[in-house]
Amino acid sequence: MAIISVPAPCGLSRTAAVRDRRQAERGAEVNIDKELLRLMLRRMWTIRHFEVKVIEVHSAGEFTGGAHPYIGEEAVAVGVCAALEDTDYIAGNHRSHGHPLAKGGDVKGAMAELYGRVDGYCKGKGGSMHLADFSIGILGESGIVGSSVPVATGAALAAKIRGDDFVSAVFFGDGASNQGACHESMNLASIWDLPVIFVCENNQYAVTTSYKDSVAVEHVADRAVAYNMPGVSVDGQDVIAMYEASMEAVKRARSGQGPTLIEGLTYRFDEHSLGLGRVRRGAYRSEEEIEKWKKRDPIEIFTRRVVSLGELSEADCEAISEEERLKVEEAVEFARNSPYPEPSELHEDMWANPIAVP
Amino acid sequence: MAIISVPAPCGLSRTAAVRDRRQAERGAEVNIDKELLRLMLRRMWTIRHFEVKVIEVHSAGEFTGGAHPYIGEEAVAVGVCAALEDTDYIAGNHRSHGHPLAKGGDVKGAMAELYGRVDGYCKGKGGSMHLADFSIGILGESGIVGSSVPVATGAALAAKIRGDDFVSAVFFGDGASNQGACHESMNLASIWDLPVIFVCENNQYAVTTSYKDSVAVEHVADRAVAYNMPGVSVDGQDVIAMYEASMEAVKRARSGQGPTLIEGLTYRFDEHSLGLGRVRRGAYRSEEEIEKWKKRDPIEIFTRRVVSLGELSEADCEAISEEERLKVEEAVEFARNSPYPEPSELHEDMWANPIAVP
Amino acid sequence: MAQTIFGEAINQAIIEEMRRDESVFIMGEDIRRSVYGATANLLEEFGEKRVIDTPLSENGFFGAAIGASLVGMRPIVETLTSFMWVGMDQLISQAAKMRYMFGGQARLPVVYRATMFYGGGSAAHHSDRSYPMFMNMPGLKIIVPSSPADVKGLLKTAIRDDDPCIVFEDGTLAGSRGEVPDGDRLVEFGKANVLRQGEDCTVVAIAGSVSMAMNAAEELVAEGVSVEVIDPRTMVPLDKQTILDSVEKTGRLVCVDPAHKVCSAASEIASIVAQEGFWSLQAPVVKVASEQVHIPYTPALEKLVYPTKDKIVEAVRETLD
Amino acid sequence: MAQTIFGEAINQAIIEEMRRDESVFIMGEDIRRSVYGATANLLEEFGEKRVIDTPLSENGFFGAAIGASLVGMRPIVETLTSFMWVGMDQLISQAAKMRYMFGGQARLPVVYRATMFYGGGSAAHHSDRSYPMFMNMPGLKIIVPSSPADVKGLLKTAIRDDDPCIVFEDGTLAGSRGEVPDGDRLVEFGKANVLRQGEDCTVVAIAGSVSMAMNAAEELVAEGVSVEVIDPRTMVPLDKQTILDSVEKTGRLVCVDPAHKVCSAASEIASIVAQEGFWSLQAPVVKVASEQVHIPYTPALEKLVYPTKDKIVEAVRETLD
Ligand SMILES: Cc1ncc(C[n+]2csc(CCOP(=O)(O)OP(=O)(O)O)c2C)c(N)n1
Ligand SMILES: Cc1ncc(C[n+]2csc(CCOP(=O)(O)OP(=O)(O)O)c2C)c(N)n1
Ligand SMILES: [Mg+2]
Ligand SMILES: [Mg+2]
Repeated sequence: MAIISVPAPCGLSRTAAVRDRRQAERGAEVNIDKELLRLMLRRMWTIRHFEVKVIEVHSAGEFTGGAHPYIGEEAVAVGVCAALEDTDYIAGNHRSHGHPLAKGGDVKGAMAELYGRVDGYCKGKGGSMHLADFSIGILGESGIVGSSVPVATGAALAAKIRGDDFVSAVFFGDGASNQGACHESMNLASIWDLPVIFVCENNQYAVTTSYKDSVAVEHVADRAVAYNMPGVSVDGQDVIAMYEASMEAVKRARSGQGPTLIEGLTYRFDEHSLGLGRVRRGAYRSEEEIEKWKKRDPIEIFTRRVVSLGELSEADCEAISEEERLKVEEAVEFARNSPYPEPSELHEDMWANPIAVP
Repeated sequence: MAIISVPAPCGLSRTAAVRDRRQAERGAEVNIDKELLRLMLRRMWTIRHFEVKVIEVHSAGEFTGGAHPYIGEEAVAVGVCAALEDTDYIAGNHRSHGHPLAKGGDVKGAMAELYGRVDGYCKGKGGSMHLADFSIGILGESGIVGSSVPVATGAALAAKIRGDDFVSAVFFGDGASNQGACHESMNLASIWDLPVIFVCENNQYAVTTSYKDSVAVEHVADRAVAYNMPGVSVDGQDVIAMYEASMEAVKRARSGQGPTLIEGLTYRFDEHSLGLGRVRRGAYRSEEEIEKWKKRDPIEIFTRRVVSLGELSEADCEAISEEERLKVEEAVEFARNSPYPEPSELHEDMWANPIAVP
Repeated sequence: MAQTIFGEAINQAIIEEMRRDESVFIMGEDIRRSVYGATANLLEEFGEKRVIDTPLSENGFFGAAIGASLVGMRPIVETLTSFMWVGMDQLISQAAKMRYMFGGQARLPVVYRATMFYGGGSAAHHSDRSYPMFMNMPGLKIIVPSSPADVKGLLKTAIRDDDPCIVFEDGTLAGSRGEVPDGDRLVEFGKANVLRQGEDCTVVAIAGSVSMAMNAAEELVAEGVSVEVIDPRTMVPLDKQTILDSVEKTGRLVCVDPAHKVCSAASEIASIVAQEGFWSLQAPVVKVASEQVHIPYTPALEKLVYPTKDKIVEAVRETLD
Repeated sequence: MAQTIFGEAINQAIIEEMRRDESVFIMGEDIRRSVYGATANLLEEFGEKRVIDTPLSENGFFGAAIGASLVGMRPIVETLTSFMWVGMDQLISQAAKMRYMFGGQARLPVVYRATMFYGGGSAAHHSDRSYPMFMNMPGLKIIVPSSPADVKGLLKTAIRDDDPCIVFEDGTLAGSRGEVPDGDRLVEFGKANVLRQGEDCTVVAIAGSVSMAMNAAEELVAEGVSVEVIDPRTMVPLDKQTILDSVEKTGRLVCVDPAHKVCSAASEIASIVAQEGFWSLQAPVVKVASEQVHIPYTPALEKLVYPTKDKIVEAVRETLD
């Protein structure tokens, strides 16, 4: 049992929803199992080390294709997925490594997929933007912005029809929130009381475009009123806050009360992407802004807190990081040694009930 | 100068916005030029007689194709268009006769179009759902629900870029409000402060589907907050109220303050459509509900009011109705006598800069 | 065997499959009250959970069907071809691509029933015959039935198939009648139907144009011309062998297609035969497809757009010149 | 004449046309900072009103461009082919159909610049080469340039054209160089470019496959085979006469198309020649188009999908067997 206090997020003015949430957090007691705290830290480190490594090997030319680093945003996916079971579903977007790893996806399979090898999640056919592992509810990342939101909504519809008690969560960006797909899905989920959690990762930019120039409201969560569902803006650098908001949403969802929109206020520490789209750095974000946000590293914030509360020792935390670092190193070795698919594989996996190749 | 009092609308609970507006109306003095009052009445009658005639000749088999009567909803389009200039633009939807006639479209051209004749607005190529008269700012009706909303938004974008002072208004239904196109357009219009008026004709049903089962919020106007623009629910049976709300929106738009969402609470007195889609009547709306709403005939409400205020005489009003009835009769004669297009017309009008027919 | 109307055959297929398999459900606009005619009596028998009226949000509910299919349901979605543009992203980016890009993990047993309104004054916005566009995109099975028996049997097969299928239901056939075999009869995908044997010319016709081709063949008998009429029934998979075999016999090919002529299904079939059946051909292949214009509202022009019996007769004659 | 990179040629065309005509403006995602490279220096010269960064709302801003074009502006929209699915309804229901269904009242001088990413590991969601699907729909002019000079001249023509145009910019050419004539030079729509004269076989190639066809032709010289290479440059309008004339001379046709093979542009061209040029043909028409699968991410498989010089050489040999 720990009392968690949260430093004020920087750079974002706050809506009533954020204020309420943050008041609730300040001084409130938090019951989080030590094992879960460890797991959250572990997964944040998995993602961090994974992404650092990906940047390294990508710039060394070990594979091509786009990749969108999740560094700085780890608390969002990890907080949400910590509130989910293996039998729950997630779907994601182009910033695609954090979500599956947060859901417990295998690191080797993920890395091998980026390398385009047969041992990848998708046998090398999907690549960075299309990681998926259906066996643990990872319904897949999507390169088309906003496009997986209806899909996740549909998984929740199945739960409703069959009376199953799984929920589904979908990750999308501040930019994506302007897609019609989001509007339609939130309305559907609300009128049908579907067990779906809409997780907007508001990292404040869509490539180079500030959300202030593209989203008409101050917070994406403000849009929840348009669908008559709860909307909450959460400090996305605080994995505990993300977890708690998600637990509330999951409870609502599982008990048939319908969807929730959670906005995680966060920041990407790196550039929009590797490879795809030659994004010129600099002009659209100030160095100060970047530095200010880098001081709010979600892993550091969490570590400082759990250590100062005596929940985990510093050594514990370092060990976890090191274990995950090694796991990522092994994954790279695994990926490098995994073979490319055979040419005969080209037309495989097109159909569940195959037809002759035209 | 007349004091206009408005009977309470039935069947719809009201948001704060509606209440405010209705308070403003109750006992408030209204300055409306007598000529404009006459024009509003005239245009409501044009539409009414047009639609009654269309039902008659359509069921007599004089032309085929779908047609969606606007009877009962006349005050919405007429109130909005009374606030517009000829140089302003409108775009509409499948319920497509009321909007152009309210904007001052030629009755003969409209009727001839329904008859598929060369003297129709679109030379018979468009038909009922695609009436358009660019010469007076009628940018066209659209059969695909929600599809003209981005288009009207784009006309407003041109005004903004060029510094022109025209505005554009777009009509869409409660059903259409669930289309992504509406979401995207409203957000665009808001962030760019475009001079566009989003007019939702909430007649409470999309074909047989109640808006209560398909729109997550109580009023479509409640969605305006999601785009940081004013949203107002107006008694759509009251042409004066629609006019006033529109005038406010037009003023905002012309002065560069951006878009407004106006929801006209209304009801269609007839079935969804003639022809297209064999809609089984009855089950989805009760007879009581229909009767209750028919008592709120926008033309009757208006006539009673202006007569009792002494603005127009009963004889004036009857004369206007009769004139419009005759105009519609003439239009039918005109349409019947207009020729069908020649076969050689088939490939004409495809291109502004023609190419060889493939 | 019973004489059945096309629309009723669709209704029967849905009811039989919903009875057979609890994971089948149906969604669409105003289907509970069967506004477009094919979903009568479903609500009464299967209830609100399995017969879902949707808001006007095609992209949203097309995608919701995909998501439901991924986790074990078998959704049927009712729509019109012309509303598919609005939901195109879900059809292409998700339904068509998902299985392959996830390395075969996804199973998407989802069926889109897309009615093609045309020919009755429904004008440019409501007259799309868009199957050729979907044929260009891998990953979707494309069904184009031409009779009550076929629409029933093929729709049933589509519902049981584990891949995304679009069943293009030709609206001009909605009221047509035909024998429908009793019982649980499936029609296999990828098996063309040779409706009429002939020696002089092969006519491949699709959906609503099949009966025109049959009438044309009938008319040509008087001229001593014997026409073989083939209905591919499914465009993906396409039974090209039956077509090639027929052309080998007749040496002549007319491709009839209600879709716009450029990059049409007729173009595809013509190109296959020009490559793989070239040495059988004794005359130019003739396409009879819709004029490359939008569908005009006025009946005076609309009737000029589509294939007709007369155009087919003319085309066959052309191959025999 | 200057050696110019494909992407720069696009940039030049935009700048020249924006200078020439105040009603030209450009909108798209992250164009102010020229994320995709073709919109550099526009913001600085033309300002925020004419260089508009849009939210991620393709259907919304594709449509806004249409609305602006209706009232006298000449919008250029930057996007990727793969994002067009999201905005498909505006492209089809409005841009393509509006003028005809309004009886010729609408003028829609709007240009969509759609980059086709493919060939570099961009996977199934970012590798669409969708022009054949748009060819099926009347009302859109379809431009597929294969060189810096053509992309500049055709884009300029598109901007001045009063109809909706989609310029499919082949991403595999982004870094390619070529001579671009100085000055205000337009390239006319509907005029194929005969890049190389030949006697034995006609190869029609599109966009990124044109240089492969040229290389194939070069290689075949050694075998004594003389290949004529034709780049249609615009698919709508299509200069079919140049193709037919060529086939009349060579008697053989290979159609090369980076798009998926079924209902491809290659299919269309093959079908035209099978009908109108049949008597010229001395051998089967051969299509060399992309395999009918989604684009796999892994380079091991991706490279198998597209046309290559070797496949073209093989195809030409096949026609000569
Ligand atoms: C429909 C669509 N439009 C455009 C793109 C190109 N694109 C990829 S990511 C991106 C920005 C997305 O921003 P956001 O949703 O905020 O996510 P973030 O990258 O910030 O995590 C864009 C414009 C795309 N992939 N899909
Ligand atoms: C995208 C699309 N989906 C479905 C339809 C079929 N349809 C035509 S009108 C209509 C109902 C529209 O309801 P609403 O927007 O409320 O307008 P109303 O008819 O009530 O005026 C439907 C479902 C269509 N035309 N377009
Ligand atoms: Mg973002
Ligand atoms: Mg309605």
